Amino acid sequence: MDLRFTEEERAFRRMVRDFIDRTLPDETRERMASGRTPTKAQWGWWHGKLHEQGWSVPDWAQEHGGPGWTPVQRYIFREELQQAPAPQPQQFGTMMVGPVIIAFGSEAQKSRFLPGIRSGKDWWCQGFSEPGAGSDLASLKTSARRVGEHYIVNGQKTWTTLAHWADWIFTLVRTDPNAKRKQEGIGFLLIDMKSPGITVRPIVTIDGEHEINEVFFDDVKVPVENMVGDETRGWDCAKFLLSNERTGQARVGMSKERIRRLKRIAAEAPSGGRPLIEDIRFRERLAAVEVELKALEITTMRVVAAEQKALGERKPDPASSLLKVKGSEILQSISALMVEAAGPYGLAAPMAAAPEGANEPEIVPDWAAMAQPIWMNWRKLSIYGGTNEIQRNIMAKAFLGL
Amino acid sequence: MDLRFTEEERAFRRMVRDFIDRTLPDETRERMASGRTPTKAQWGWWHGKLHEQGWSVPDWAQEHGGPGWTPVQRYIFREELQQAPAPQPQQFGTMMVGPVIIAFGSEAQKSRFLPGIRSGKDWWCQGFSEPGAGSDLASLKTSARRVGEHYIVNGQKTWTTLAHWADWIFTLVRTDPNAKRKQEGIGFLLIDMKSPGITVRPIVTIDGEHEINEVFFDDVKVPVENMVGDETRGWDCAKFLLSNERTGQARVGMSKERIRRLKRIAAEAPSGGRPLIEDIRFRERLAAVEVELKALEITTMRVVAAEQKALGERKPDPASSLLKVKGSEILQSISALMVEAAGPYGLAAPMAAAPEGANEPEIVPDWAAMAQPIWMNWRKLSIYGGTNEIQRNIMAKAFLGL
Amino acid sequence: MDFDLSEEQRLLRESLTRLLADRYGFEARKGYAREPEGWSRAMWAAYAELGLLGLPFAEAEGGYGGGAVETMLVAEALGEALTLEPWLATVVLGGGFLRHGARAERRAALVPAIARGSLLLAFASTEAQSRWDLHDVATTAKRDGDGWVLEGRKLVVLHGDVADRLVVTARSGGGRRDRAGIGVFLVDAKAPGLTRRGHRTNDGRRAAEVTLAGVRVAAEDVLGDPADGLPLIERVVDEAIAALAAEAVGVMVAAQKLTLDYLKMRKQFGVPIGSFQVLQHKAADVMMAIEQSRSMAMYAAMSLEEPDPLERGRAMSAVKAQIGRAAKFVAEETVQMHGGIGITMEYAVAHCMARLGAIEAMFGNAEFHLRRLAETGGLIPA
Amino acid sequence: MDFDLSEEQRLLRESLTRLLADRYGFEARKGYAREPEGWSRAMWAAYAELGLLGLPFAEAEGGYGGGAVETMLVAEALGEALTLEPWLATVVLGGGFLRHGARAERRAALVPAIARGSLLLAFASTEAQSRWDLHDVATTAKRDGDGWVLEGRKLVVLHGDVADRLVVTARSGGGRRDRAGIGVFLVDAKAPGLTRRGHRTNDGRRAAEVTLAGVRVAAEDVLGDPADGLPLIERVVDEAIAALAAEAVGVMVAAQKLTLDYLKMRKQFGVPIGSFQVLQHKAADVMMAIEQSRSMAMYAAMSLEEPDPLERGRAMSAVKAQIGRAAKFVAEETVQMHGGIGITMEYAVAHCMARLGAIEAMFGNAEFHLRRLAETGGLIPA
Repeated sequence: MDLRFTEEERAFRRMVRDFIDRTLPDETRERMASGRTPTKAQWGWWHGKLHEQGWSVPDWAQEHGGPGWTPVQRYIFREELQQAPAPQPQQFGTMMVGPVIIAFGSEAQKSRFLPGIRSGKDWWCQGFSEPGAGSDLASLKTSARRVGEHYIVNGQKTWTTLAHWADWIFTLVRTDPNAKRKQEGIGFLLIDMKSPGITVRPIVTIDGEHEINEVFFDDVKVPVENMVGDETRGWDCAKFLLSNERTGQARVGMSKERIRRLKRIAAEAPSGGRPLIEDIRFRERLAAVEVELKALEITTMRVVAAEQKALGERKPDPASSLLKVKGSEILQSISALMVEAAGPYGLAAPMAAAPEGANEPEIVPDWAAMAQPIWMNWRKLSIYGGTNEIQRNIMAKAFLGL
Repeated sequence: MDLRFTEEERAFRRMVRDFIDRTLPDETRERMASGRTPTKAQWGWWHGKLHEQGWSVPDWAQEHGGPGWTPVQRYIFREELQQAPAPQPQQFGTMMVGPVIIAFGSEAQKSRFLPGIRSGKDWWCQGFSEPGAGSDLASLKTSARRVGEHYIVNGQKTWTTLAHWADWIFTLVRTDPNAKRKQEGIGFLLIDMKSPGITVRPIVTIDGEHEINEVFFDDVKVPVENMVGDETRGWDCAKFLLSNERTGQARVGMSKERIRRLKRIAAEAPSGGRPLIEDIRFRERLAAVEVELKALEITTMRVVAAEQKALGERKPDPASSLLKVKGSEILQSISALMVEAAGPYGLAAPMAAAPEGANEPEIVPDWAAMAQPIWMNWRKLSIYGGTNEIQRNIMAKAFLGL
Repeated sequence: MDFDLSEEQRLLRESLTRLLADRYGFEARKGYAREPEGWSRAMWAAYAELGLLGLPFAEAEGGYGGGAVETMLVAEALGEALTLEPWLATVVLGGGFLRHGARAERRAALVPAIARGSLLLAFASTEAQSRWDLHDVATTAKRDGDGWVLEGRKLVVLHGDVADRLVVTARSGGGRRDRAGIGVFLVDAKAPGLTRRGHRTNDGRRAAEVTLAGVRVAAEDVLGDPADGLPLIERVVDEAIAALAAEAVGVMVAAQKLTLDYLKMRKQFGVPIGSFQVLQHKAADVMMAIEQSRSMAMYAAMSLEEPDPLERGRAMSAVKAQIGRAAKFVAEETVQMHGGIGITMEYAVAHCMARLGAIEAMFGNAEFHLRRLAETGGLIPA
Repeated sequence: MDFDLSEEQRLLRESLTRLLADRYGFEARKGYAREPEGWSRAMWAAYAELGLLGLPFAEAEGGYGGGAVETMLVAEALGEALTLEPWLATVVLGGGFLRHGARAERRAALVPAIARGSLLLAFASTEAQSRWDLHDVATTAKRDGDGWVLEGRKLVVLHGDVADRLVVTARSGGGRRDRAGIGVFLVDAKAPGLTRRGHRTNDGRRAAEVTLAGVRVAAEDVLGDPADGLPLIERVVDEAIAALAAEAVGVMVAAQKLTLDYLKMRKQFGVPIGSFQVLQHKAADVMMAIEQSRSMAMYAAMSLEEPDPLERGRAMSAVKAQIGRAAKFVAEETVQMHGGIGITMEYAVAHCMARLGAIEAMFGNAEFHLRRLAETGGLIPA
């Protein structure tokens, strides 16, 4: 038993870090450090750089253009990106639809879609959630009726992150409304976002940002060759996809980066006439989060090590729910400490959102203005991808036998 | 709207406090302050003193020998006893079976049982819970079969507090095993603890104390005149009894007394070379409990004031569940702070329980040795009388309509 | 002991609740928020008509003679409707300084204008280094003949962008963090040397940065003792904390109502999600947090009569600590129970969260007040 | 990175688990607890046979050459069975002082006795004023020719009632709370001037008050540098914290197993109580607390190799903070899920709570270690 990384793994980390330091533009790094999503241009450029490096699809097998990394290397790679902070490879393509196409798609689909995902030329989004479905994904209603060589798609998806940037959407659609179980009669369909009949409506979140959308399908014609696998077995693709990412949910690197940032901020922020960091109580609260995070880091590494041993196998792991719950709770705790650090200055909204524009000098530091929006917006961490309540149900039922 | 007590109420409080200060023996006060139950002799003597004063049955109407106090006066009386700390009037008689006999009993039962309850001559205990029933009280199995002028009682009760001191036990017994609903066919039966066929088996709790018992009934003969009300309507008595005490569950006076004690202790207990009370973090944690307690005190007074207005009416109040939950959580928090104050000295068990006996000087202060036993034993506060989970069910269903 | 409202108090609450039910639905509120000032002048006029703007002032001076209980009732109702108007800034804070600090002639001149809605005030206290310490004042006030000259910079002055006059704290003597040597000045927003930059706040309201460069204040506009204004400031801020506590209760009640409706209406796996025990218990915990907060809002109102400022300050710290913890808990849990919709701009519960977050950031958060309470010995003597 | 056990490690764990399953059921344990010393000499002999008592000592000195991982495995298994024997006191604490502080000849004389079970040790450190501060030492050590003379009083010396030798901390110089000037001495329990009063502990074990009145210690029984023993003490205590963390995981696992069985077996309202969602979520929270603690127990074992004592101390504070919080949570929730039966002596889960409470009280509780971690800068550099 040895928790330390091997010399090769440490060298790999240095290589990744060097590349990021050399390559990542300051503006991208700063934008991400402020807690904002990178711009499409920033993200696209960065994905392209990773692609040049052969790193844009870290989890794919080499035969499909992946780098052939071990689970530990993939963990290190993602952690380094989070800690920079740098954008991850565009996730909807590389982590979601890509692996599904590889596992379930035809050769034609592979050669048609995989290159655009690797290069980042094609932006993807995910059409799973529907209004009224929430965590009960399988109760979806969007229909795909086969007419000749096309499906006619009607319905509505929601919570569609970055749909307004996307070239393609992968969807779950009901192909057989008469199927016995609601998980049956569902297809996994790839749809060109430029198809006539698609409307994207922005949803603005309480932090004032537009990142999610509703997507409406009104008699949208989709060629049958865009169906991945059997048109009634899309639920298999969905389950595969959802069980795919296990350790990323812990977001250990991201939490580390936020804590570092918070410590630097607290060294400047005033409290009782001194820097906030000199308040032992604040430090204790921060230390409590660091302890939880250290435990989560090791729990994550236990899962990574288990994956390393069971290469190729793919089985659900009780840890993935734990990683999701703890990872989100830790980030939410950090966001609350950031609000604490901001104090009264956190009342001010970020300048960019103010009608006065961003050219004038800041009234309060940007991090302080961003603290409350992030606190509010990060409630999503315990909501999406299966709420933390659903995760606890899973742990109790699947692993404790209750 | 005025949160302050009236001049009459303040005078009443002074009178009660003066009486306690004059009358309560130091040993009784100290024993209670240490967190222990008073001895039977201490408690009986004190109940007798309250009886002489006309105060032993504070909640009873004057016609039955009660003092005729308002809800506010009763609140003040109990709070003063808790703060002293002094024993309450023996609760199983005065607060539980007494009011049931008054409301449902025959005249013969009233004249037979009420005097002994008032004077404290008769000790009572409660035979409701059964093994396997828990919070699902109505699933009880102890049977009472009528044979001529007697019931023959068979079965087992458990968690019977102070059964080993009791002269009488009031029980819920199943009189009609064929009743349609499990709440039907239950009788409320008074049983002499000296009856042949009764066996009391002690249950020792993790703090080493013997306070609760199992009570076994083996063909116990009970005269029919000991049945209170209709032999199939005992559930009405039980419901009446359980809804009786609403504000006492908050135990505000007891929490105040524990906090005062904790502050005095922390002024002596060492921490980092100084008294613990100088540790701002400890004071903050204590202050957080004081804040919750202040809120609970006012919430309790809101309920008392509502009772004052609705004199005579008797309806369930959402607040009683809240008072129970918050009251128990606060006392449990205080017990945890006491453990914190005890530090490593809390490892030592109380001397009285040690085979060496209590004659030697203390190795660690008694409060420190008692801290962990109380922390453990007080888990009962969120368990008995309907667990805190049950209380939350009640709040959600009865008052939030979920 | 008596928790009943008087007939007048009940009437006040009912008429305000009716007004807000009629004219401050969530859709109407969206419209008010889009107005240039971020709130509704029309509603302001309606408040004036109802007597809310003159509420706490003596009748002799043009007010309605309301006390702490009336303020509590109004603040709770304004909170439950998530109103945007500068009532706290103008009536509670600005008005409080006039009531406790201004000379009678000055009050006679200004109170009627407040009461009829034509005078807006704001409290300019926070500075770049002060955080929540009311005594940490770097802005200076120098004697200049009869009057004073102010220099300094104030941040997040709530509704400072529209206020006609600003109540400004400034140091007339002593070191930056001394308790003595602080004065309070009523400054015309159009005074030469005063510049403002308005900005949005994170709860969808507006505030301003206020820069004072050689701003002259006349002697009649000094509020209280210019060399010892901190007790005045603390008194008014304690009144504001009491009002904020009541407002927070209102906001929490709004979030609770939305959530209970949602739990009953929204189905998942074929049943209303309110049938899930875990959500039922969360809802019970929310209810308890609100009831405990309501008790503390009452305690706050009652404690304003406490003559000893230290005692009053302890009580207010207890109140703000309770409110702050409950607000954070209720905000997080009601949003969580809503799922994704809970953090969208389109849905009211997110705005409840934003407002509760803002209340927590005003006049000291729960940690700040727990510390203050602990430092001053807590509520229960040993 | 590798979480696998070696073949030997797996074997050690399996044989110990089998022994405890056979001979340390809850009923057997009740019998051991009733023995005069409060634990079982027979089991002690069985541990010796299995190699547990010589585990961490070098093979050359009569031990088995086990490391931190072996200690972790053994401690967890001993914890899960709620064993009562003085393994921590003798092997981890006493043994640790011998390993890191004793001269080779001394070790050669004592280690074989420990390994075969004929020598019991205990660590006498806590004093009436010290709380958990290892450097707060009022007991004095004065030079006397070649040797030393000790004066002082030690409290809650775990298993000090039966130990053959006591490892005593005493001040050879400096002020009561100075970090320098502390020595560590191996004292024969029968030495003239040493008196003991045994007593029960709240987790059903035993400890002693130890009074030292002119107790002479020979030069060969000085452990480490008599003028600078604190680094030695901290090192051994860090090892004890690592062992306690693993033991706590074992106890928590035991409480969890009891609870899961109970939730599945116990019916209420006609269904197993484990079907109630609120209890399912509590059980999930307990599981998470345990998994996170297990990770930290591993982190502890690994961190013992850390050469920088400050770094190692930070890690151990993080470990003890996590374990302490989790232990309290798991103890309280597993008892709560049992209801009344959970706090009776007759049922094992109450004994889990008692032991977890005791672990929290040893070598600093969660608050103590969070403070220490915060004071030394936390785990993540800015």
